[in-house]
Amino acid sequence: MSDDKLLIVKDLTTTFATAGGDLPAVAGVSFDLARNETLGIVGESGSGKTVLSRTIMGLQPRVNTTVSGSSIIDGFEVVGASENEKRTIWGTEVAMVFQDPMTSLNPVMRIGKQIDEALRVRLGMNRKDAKARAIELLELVGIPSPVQRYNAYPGQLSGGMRQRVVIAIALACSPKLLMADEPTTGLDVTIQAQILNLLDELKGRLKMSVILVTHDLGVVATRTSRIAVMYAGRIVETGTTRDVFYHHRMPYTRALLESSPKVANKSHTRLVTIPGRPPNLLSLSDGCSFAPRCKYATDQCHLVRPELRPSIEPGHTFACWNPLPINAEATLP
Amino acid sequence: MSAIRTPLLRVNDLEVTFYVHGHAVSAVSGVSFEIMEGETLGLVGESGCGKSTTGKALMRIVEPSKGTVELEGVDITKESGKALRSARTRMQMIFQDPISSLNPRRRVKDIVAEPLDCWKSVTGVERDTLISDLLSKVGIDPSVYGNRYARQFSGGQCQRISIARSLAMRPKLLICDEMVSALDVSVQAQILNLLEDLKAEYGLTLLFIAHDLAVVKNVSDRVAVMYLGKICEIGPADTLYESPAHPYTEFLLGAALEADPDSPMHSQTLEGEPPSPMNPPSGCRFRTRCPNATQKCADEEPLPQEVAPNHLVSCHYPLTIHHKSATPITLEG
Amino acid sequence: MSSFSLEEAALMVERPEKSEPLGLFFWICVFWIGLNVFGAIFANILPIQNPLNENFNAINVGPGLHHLFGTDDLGRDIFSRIVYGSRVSITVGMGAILIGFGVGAPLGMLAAYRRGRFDSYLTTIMYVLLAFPAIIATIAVLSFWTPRSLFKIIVVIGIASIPLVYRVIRTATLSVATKDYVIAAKVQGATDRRILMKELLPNIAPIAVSFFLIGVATVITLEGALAFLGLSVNPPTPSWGNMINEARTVLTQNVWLAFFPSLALCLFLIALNFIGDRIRSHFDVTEVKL
Amino acid sequence: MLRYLTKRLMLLVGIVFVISVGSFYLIHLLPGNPATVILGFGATPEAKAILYRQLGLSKPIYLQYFVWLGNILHGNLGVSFISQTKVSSVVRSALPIDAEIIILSQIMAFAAAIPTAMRSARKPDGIVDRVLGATSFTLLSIPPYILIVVLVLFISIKLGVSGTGPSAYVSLGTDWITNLESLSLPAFTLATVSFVVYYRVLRSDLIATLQEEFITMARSKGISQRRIMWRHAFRPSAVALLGAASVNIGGLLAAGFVVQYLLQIPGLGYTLILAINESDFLVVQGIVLTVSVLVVAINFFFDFVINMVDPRISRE
Repeated sequence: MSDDKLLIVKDLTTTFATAGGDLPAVAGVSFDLARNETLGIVGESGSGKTVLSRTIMGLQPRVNTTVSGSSIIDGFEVVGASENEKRTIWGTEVAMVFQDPMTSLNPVMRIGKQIDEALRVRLGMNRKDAKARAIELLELVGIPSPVQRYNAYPGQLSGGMRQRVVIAIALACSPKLLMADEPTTGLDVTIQAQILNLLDELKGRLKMSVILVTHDLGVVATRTSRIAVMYAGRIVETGTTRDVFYHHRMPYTRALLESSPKVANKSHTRLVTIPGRPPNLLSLSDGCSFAPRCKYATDQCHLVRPELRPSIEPGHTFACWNPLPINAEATLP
Repeated sequence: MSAIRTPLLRVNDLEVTFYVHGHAVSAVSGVSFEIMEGETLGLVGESGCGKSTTGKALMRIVEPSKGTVELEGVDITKESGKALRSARTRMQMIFQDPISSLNPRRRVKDIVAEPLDCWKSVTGVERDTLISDLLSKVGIDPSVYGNRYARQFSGGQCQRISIARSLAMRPKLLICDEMVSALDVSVQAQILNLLEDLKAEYGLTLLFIAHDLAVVKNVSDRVAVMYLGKICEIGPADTLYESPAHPYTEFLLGAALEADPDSPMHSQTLEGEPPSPMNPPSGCRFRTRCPNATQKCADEEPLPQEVAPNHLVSCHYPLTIHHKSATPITLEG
Repeated sequence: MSSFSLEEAALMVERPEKSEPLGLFFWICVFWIGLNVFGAIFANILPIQNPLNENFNAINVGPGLHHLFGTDDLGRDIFSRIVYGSRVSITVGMGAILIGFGVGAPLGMLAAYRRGRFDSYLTTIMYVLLAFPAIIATIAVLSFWTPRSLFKIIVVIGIASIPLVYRVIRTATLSVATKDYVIAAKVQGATDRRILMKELLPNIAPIAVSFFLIGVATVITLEGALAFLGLSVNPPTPSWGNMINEARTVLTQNVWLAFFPSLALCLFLIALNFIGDRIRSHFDVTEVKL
Repeated sequence: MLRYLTKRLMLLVGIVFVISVGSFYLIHLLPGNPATVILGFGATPEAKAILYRQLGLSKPIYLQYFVWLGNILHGNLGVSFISQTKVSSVVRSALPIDAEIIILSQIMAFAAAIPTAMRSARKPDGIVDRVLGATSFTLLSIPPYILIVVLVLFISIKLGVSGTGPSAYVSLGTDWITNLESLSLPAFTLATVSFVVYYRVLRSDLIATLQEEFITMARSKGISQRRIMWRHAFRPSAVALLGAASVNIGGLLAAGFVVQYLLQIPGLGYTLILAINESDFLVVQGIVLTVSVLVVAINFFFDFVINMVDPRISRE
């Protein structure tokens, strides 16, 4: 049964020690991911989605950070493993595509060398083979004239090209799980479409599981099979992409969908807003973190935190005391 | 919307040239448009297309190398000294990065009062009431937050303070340069609604510059699309989105991601990346990426032609007007 | 509203808060500098002995009640010589850096704010001056511009420090001048003068103050070196530098003679450097490397 | 890259021009007749006449400059009227000593600064970092002339290590071991001064670099900590280190002067001070010119190296 699960995350918690006190960036997150599945993690800034994706693979900052719970990637327990132990799965089992291709490439190293590195260190390839493989990878991610580009510095490439290089580096050692943390946020719409298509295509070709972390509901709508919605360090709703979009129960999910402007709207359409602002993670109440902004909130919501509970569809869970009614029709807010 | 419209702003053949290592780079090359009193014109395009530079050139934050900018019939490009400073107060600008638009070492009250203090147009008492009034209008309690420093506020609140500051001199025209692109969706919706309210209350005319097509559609009466320093299409928002006449606009709309799992996947994405403005293509600037390009596109620069009332396109082969099947969207309370 | 927003929390997740508290040692250093400056200004009024008074009955006396730090080989009181000696060090340090800031800081701010041709010409000139080894030039000029005086030393070092101050202030201003709030002020119709004073100055002040203090420390060190080379004020006027220089020949007979002025100099430098360093880290101005 | 270097080379020529004018003009800044300045007050009219001819002092000043420059370019720095020796040979015999001290000190400083800064940056505010920080801070505030006095007092006098004290200099050609001994204290002093600067600059730059996203990226590839430090963090930070070294060189020479003077090591510094005391103008001028040009050339060299290390610089 657990054999088809590539990733099992249980009660994962990441806390940062800050000047203002302990900051629970991720608080008790559990989910699992099947092989060849694409999961979308959606949340606004500060919801903990980036920290979660890094903690899953053990890549959280090393100072002032405490992690508890469990994250098992293909049988390897990441939580509690030493840096040396984690190094054995990084690149080969799990790899990451970072948000900002401007800062995630070493500016003083030729891009070819940055791809080579993993091949030579991790796979023990010799210089010549590694170079040949790196050029293949550049070709794979759609970089024109890869032989010349091999010797380019990151500064000589455009944002879209750099993100392709980052993807090439992540794929170098054929990982089973690819974490893509806001891979298209800084890119133009047309380039964004190119990169997302590339990721889709590579996923199918290389038989990977993908976790796509984003704040943009448009990114996850058509490219994931399941979605987890995060708020204040917790998953507040999770289910198949269709369930989350069409049959969501958590008011926050609804609010998120309602407040984003749509191309199909008539001009001067009034947007539905969420009052207030995201909570301060340093002083969270015992109740539901969304309660202060929720129009359905009751006393219970302010006092007791709701745990994830199942909705009627299989695998669809939500954390809310006063959920939205079950919606039989597939409609968007 | 009133029936009789007079142009508040008339931009004619605006050009902005930068010098990079002695090479002339034409960031804006011959842009002309008008904005009617009380209207919102959206200006969309990808990064580097010159939309922000256009906005800045209108206020002469960057110097136009050619062309005229007439605000209420007065050519601003010929003004200097005090007349220019005074002209700038009739237009105002809101910037992309809310945090860096406010001086971190000044108090909120002083930031909002800056234009009043520059011109010493009001007495001390008037100043205080005016500031309190403005801050309340944008949803910031002046008695609680007026004396705080700008660095203590979140992005959304900073943007509110920026708006309050920009309204202090009762400007006619507000230039919004990517003002919501750094914000989370929930905050973005609040700011956009606030902007619409204030626009009505203060009788503002807006130039709304953004890369997000959905956001632009929501606030604009008319939309202009820029590519590589030129406007390629301009027209009423609803018809332009419904039936784009320029191939670039169509690609742009196709690449925009709808937050809907059932939205059609656009198989045709725009390939390649925009050419460098240092060395733009001859003729039509989009021809290097355009599937319909012919020899004529390389030889002749297309001039704006009217394809529908008020709908101008600069293309030798404009797309025929057709009605795209809009995604069915149901709206709920 | 809490003063700690979620956006900031998100930032803290990536980069821990760097602003350090000033701390007790900072205030001890401030007190120490204050004490030294006070002594330098009021040396004549304070109840201390005449630094030039030679007492042949008490030559090379060790530290004691009568002579706190002992006496030198001419029987002069070391404590009072140190107090008077601080005058030279502090005057040269402050004077030279004031000249450097007086010229370099306004030019640096203006160049970074204006940019364009004014900036590129001025920066090229300053770059040329900066490449010119200022210390060698100082030694060369002072060695022949006789007779030496405090004034000449201050002027020469002061001029030599202009390009350094210019560069630091220009870099600091540049990082601020490109911020949107400066453009915003321009858009409000603020005059250039107002922008320089209200928007730029408060934001570069921590860097300027920090660099000022570290600059004073550097010049005081340099003055000491000049004294060793015999290029500073002429004896018998005491300065920390020439006291140490004179004492080193009798090091084997009387260590105190060199010890106390060295200690005074080092403690003063530590205090200056520490305050400068702490101001910089407190305001977290990492963009500019001093 | 080529454009950048050409530009820098042109600047270099400009700077050297300014230095030459400055050094040349030095004599005219001084009060009194140049001949008197050079020869001293007791000079005979005959000596003055020779000097006038040699320096072309009766010609207009810009022509004097070109005569002077022509001489310099032929390696002729003039003949000292005090010691009756060629200034160029004085410089030539003193210069290697400075070079040796500086090279020794820089080797020591880099060897100490790089590993310690890396160690500190790995755990900022850890115990090792705090100790190193406090130590470097204290050393920062101890001027080299106090340091050398303390070293001489303890090592040469109290411990009686021979060959390290004043006037102990032995040339490299005579015996390299005693030569190293005689230069050990000056080199150590200059090394300490440089170490403090290098350690602090490299540490803060490394800390900043280690927070960059590309370091996390490198971690995620599964490469070793050691490799991340050297390949990914050190190289970008080396730019700051080399920049500091470049700026440091002028101050280092000056500190070297004092140290040489105190230990009577016949390098450029000691020679310069003796010349100043004897009012031997031509020797002072020659040394100032040599040292200035040297500093500028070294700066240019560092620029070149920095440019090699960081491809971003020549692009902007």
